[in-house]
Amino acid sequence: MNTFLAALSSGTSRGAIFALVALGLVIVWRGAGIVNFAQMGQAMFSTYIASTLITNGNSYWIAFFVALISGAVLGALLDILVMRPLSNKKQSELLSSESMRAAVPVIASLGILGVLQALAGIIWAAEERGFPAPAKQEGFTVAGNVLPFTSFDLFVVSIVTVTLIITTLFFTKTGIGLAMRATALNQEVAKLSGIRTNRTRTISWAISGAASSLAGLLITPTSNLSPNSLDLVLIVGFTAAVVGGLDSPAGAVLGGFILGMVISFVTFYSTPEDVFLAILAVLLIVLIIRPRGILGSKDARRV
Amino acid sequence: MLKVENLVTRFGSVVALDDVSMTAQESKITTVIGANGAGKSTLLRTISGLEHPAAGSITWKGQSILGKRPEEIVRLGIAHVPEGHAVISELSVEENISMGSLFRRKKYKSDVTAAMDEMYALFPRLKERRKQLAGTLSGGERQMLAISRALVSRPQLLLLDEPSLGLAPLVVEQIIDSVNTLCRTTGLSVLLVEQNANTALGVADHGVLLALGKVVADRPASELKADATLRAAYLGY
Amino acid sequence: MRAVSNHNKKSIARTSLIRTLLFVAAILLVGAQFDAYNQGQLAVVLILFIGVLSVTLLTGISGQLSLGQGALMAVGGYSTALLMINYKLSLWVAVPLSVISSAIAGLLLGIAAARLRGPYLAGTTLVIALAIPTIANRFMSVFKGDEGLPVDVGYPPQWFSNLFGEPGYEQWQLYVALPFAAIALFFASNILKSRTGRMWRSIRDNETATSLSGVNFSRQKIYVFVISSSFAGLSGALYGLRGLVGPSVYPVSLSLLLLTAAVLGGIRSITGAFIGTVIVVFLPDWIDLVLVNFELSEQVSNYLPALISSLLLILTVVINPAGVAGTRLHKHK
Amino acid sequence: MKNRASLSRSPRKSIAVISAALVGALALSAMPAQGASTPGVSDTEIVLGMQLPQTGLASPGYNKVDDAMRAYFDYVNSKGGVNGRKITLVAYDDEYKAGKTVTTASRLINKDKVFAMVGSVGTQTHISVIKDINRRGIPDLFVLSGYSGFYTDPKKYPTTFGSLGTYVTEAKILGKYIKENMATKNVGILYQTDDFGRNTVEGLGIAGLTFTAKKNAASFVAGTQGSGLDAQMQQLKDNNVEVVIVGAVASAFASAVASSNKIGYKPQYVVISVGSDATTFQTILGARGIPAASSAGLLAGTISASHAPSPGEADDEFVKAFKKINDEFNKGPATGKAWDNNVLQGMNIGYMMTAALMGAGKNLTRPGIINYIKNNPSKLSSAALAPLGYSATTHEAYTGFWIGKYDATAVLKPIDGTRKMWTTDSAKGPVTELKYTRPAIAADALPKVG
Repeated sequence: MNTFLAALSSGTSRGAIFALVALGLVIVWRGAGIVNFAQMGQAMFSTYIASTLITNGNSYWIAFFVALISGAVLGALLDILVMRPLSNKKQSELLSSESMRAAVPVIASLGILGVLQALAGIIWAAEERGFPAPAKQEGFTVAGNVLPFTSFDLFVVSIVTVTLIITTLFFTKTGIGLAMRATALNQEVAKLSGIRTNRTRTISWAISGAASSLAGLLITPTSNLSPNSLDLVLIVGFTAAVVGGLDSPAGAVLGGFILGMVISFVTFYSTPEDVFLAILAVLLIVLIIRPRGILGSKDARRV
Repeated sequence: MLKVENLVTRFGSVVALDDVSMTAQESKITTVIGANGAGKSTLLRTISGLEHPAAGSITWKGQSILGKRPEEIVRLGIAHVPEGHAVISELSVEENISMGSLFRRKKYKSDVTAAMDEMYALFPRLKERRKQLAGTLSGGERQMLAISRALVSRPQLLLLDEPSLGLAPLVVEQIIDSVNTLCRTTGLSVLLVEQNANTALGVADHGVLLALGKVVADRPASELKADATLRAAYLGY
Repeated sequence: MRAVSNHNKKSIARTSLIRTLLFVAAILLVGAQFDAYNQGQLAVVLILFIGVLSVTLLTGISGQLSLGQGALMAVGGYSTALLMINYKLSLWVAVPLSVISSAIAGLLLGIAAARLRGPYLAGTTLVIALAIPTIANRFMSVFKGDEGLPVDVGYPPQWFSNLFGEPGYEQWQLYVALPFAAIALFFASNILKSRTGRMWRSIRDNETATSLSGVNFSRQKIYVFVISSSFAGLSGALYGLRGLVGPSVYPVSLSLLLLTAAVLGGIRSITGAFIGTVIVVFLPDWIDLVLVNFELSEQVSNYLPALISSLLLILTVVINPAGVAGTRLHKHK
Repeated sequence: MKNRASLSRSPRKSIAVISAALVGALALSAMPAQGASTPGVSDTEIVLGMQLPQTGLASPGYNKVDDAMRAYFDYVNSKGGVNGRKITLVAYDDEYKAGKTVTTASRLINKDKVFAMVGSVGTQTHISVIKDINRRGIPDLFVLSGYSGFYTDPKKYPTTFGSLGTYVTEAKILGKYIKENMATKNVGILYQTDDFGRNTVEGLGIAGLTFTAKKNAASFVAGTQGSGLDAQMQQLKDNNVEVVIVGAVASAFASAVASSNKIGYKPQYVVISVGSDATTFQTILGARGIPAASSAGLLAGTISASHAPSPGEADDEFVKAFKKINDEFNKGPATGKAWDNNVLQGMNIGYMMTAALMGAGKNLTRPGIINYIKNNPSKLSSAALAPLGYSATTHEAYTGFWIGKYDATAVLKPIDGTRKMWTTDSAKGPVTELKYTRPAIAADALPKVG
């Protein structure tokens, strides 16, 4: 019973973070039609910034907000410096085909990931670091029994829930949210409606950058920070996004929790070596049975 | 009002517009007719900034709009309804319409609501389906929606590309009528591209006949309509 | 009609053969000028060139982006190592057999991947690249976990030494890799010029049109995967023969290295594949040549090759997407 | 028709010509074997090579070893070097990827023309090059890996010598201690599923401690400890394990303690020396917001073993001397030169290597130094509290360990107050007490070989 509870609780707090990562991927996918493989590289980078601030004596919360802002700025910069010039290159021969138009930004994002990791290595990485949590990492005690659910886990789950609600409202209730959805769905019509699509795309990148920085800040206290430490998180987050539906924010959340539970229960009840194979199995099953993801819309652009 | 001079647009080695000059007059319906592939749509797409011309000039109210991005050109008062009921099917009817007014929301908040209401008055069927996804509408409704999306930005010039495509004659008539009424009552200028020359020339004040990217005739609509030889040579009926 | 196409086939084969022989001659001549270290590096170039060709065929020619070529290399490597260790086969037998096993792996992957496109395919293959090496730990008794299976090219047979003199260890690696690279080059340039190559290009350029024109789209896609996997498997087998077949030999970064090489050189051309491979293999050495003049800490110099190759990757995609060999290609068209 | 025939003939001819040229080129390209002088040794310099992970997931901690070694060599050089020759250490980053290790090894051998390899870090990576290095007769000295496969068959790898005890030996010694002192307790294990973890399980098995997966044995894939070990620690807690043996690296031990702390689980930890580095432990927990005093508290009471003094033993004469040299000569980054067990290991290897170079004499050759090391392990003393175990049957370094317990200041102290050394082999041999008096360090901190 204890094991079951532990698995459930670990799956919940992990799942919340994977949901956030998946959400970041979904936002850029919807906003710019790109799967951003550099996303957790950006998160790693802004978490290092936070870590440096804390080491230099600043409070956790200052570091927290600076990291979110720098995540957003970094995201916007990457769009302006790399992705926008790339999308203006559509005339070139390499990008002339539909399939390559989808593939080339992925390649570019892998390049960005490499640059960010190398830079982080040059600037910060002599040692693997830890990262503090803003809440106690000791389990709640109920009837003398220590539950494997800590104040920090509670913090993670609530802050992720709030973020998800805000994001949903932003997309459905605000004009800029509508502009972003329109840009994602049909650029030409969006442009003809007077929407400055370059700008909305940059905003997508910024929001996604902030969301993934939040994920980085929330996941590093239970792991360690190094230039490559978030690589796995990205892969799990990607799987979560695909499982839920790459164009559906609600799907991202669902996918995140499914992956959190799968990983948690496999680790608790089977051997940890099976985790990657389990991730692969979940991904393949979903892609074969329902390629657009559980909540993905029917004509999701599967390019 | 809108003046196009010596416009050349190329797609690779294919010349789609070859030295095209024409004007759209204020508060008038100007129609561009021609066979399939004559360059009619390209003309509209070049005006609205979706295609980049290789040469020539486009002047709007005395100012060059050449090289401006489509989203800026809309802001100057030229709204484009591209071919094929261009709406976003994953968004609701309401969202599609309000999309066209997003850029005006800050400055003209009350006018945006008024404009939306006007659209529902113009096409009452859209009001009934406000919450539905655009993808669930019929072809005619989608065309109405596309036009509403363009009109809600309060343009002075409406570029309308083949509104009749794939629609039943009755629906076409209704749509063309609405546009015609709008032009006559509000002073909206319209540049109407049509393959169906009869319908177009029926409402238009002026007609431009394109063939293989070149202007072959530029006359009052009634004259064009009467010229049987031209019609036989370029439109095949 | 048939006679003409047969004739075409023959002349394509002949051009490819000449190209291949010139390639072999050039490698031998250049290799002779090199010291042992650079001969070893040249061997790595030949080995990875085969892997990069697998990317060129899959991504450049048929438009499918895979980040899991490293996993297919691992299939080739493990097959070779198991055949050599458990069945005492010579590498000249084991390597061709492992090409078959990677083709089978490619068939399975292709069946699963045939309905995936773009980022979906990229992400799925990335998960595969991560998951496959963990099998080595899952089935310890066969794959020997993290320690892996040590194999190498051994020493040349006596007749070879008698004829050509005793080659150094790195030189022998080069000689072993060369015939395989030559065969791969011959096949790749044949495929590209043939009807199959044109069909694959049309898959890339317009999926709908291709499926309308009666080409069995899914089957062709799977076929591309099988061919590409065979190349990757061959490359992986030879890569493992440098000393060890194990999870740390085929990390996820290896897949990314192949992709980087293919893009830098020019993802649509065989020449580009070779140029790109030369760049990624020799880049650290070139950087060192420059760095000798500066006092840089290890922390900086260790990350510089990764930084520069990633920057080159971004710049290539943004500024010159056709890669180094691209200019030539543009003229061609 | 005629035309076509001639078209097809000309390529055929050129193919023949090129093929003939190829055979010629092949013959040309074969080079004669290298000259006979000893590579890497000149009148003024000895070049040594090393490979280790300096970047990537496996690098933390180990990336300090080369700087420490180099610092010691620089110190030796400042005193005039060995027989008038300065020692140069060339270290390359292999990122802990075996494919890269092959390249860096070839570079060290062919480009930098190193005399010997020294202190190379890693098991999987070293497996990929050990055969080639031995085949070339290059000394492969003081390898920083406890993998017994490298050392227990000197006929297979005659030039390879270790600088650690094997994981099996250490596990046997700790296993015996647990058997004798915690017989009534429920003993379990947390290990990483690689050679290190498995050798640990093997050694404990010889000592009579066996484990059942999903009951009292929990494992994780090496390198994934970063994402927490909640599941593993929960499992051990649920099975009422009172003593947790940790066969994992230091960052994993830190993760395990953090995870246990979360669920209020406070078992007795017994940690293989690789995993019990106090500095790494405190750095990682410290950055997670656990202050040094609290993390020392979490570490306190943990049992571990060592063949050397603990880096925290400030009054040990070797620790004192090495620390001083490190402060003065280490050119690594600030965090890289911070004194810890990795730096101590690096210094110690530098010290032993210097001794071996001195002992091999003025006429330095590869077979010469290998013979010297093989025949004079007793002359290669160092900070270690056990003698080198090199013999005709094994090239493992230390077969002796002492068992200690961390005190409240994060220093490993002998468990019963007095230090007792235990020794055994990597096979089924018994664990016996070892009497060894470590030769003192000279005033100039240089090794003396008589």
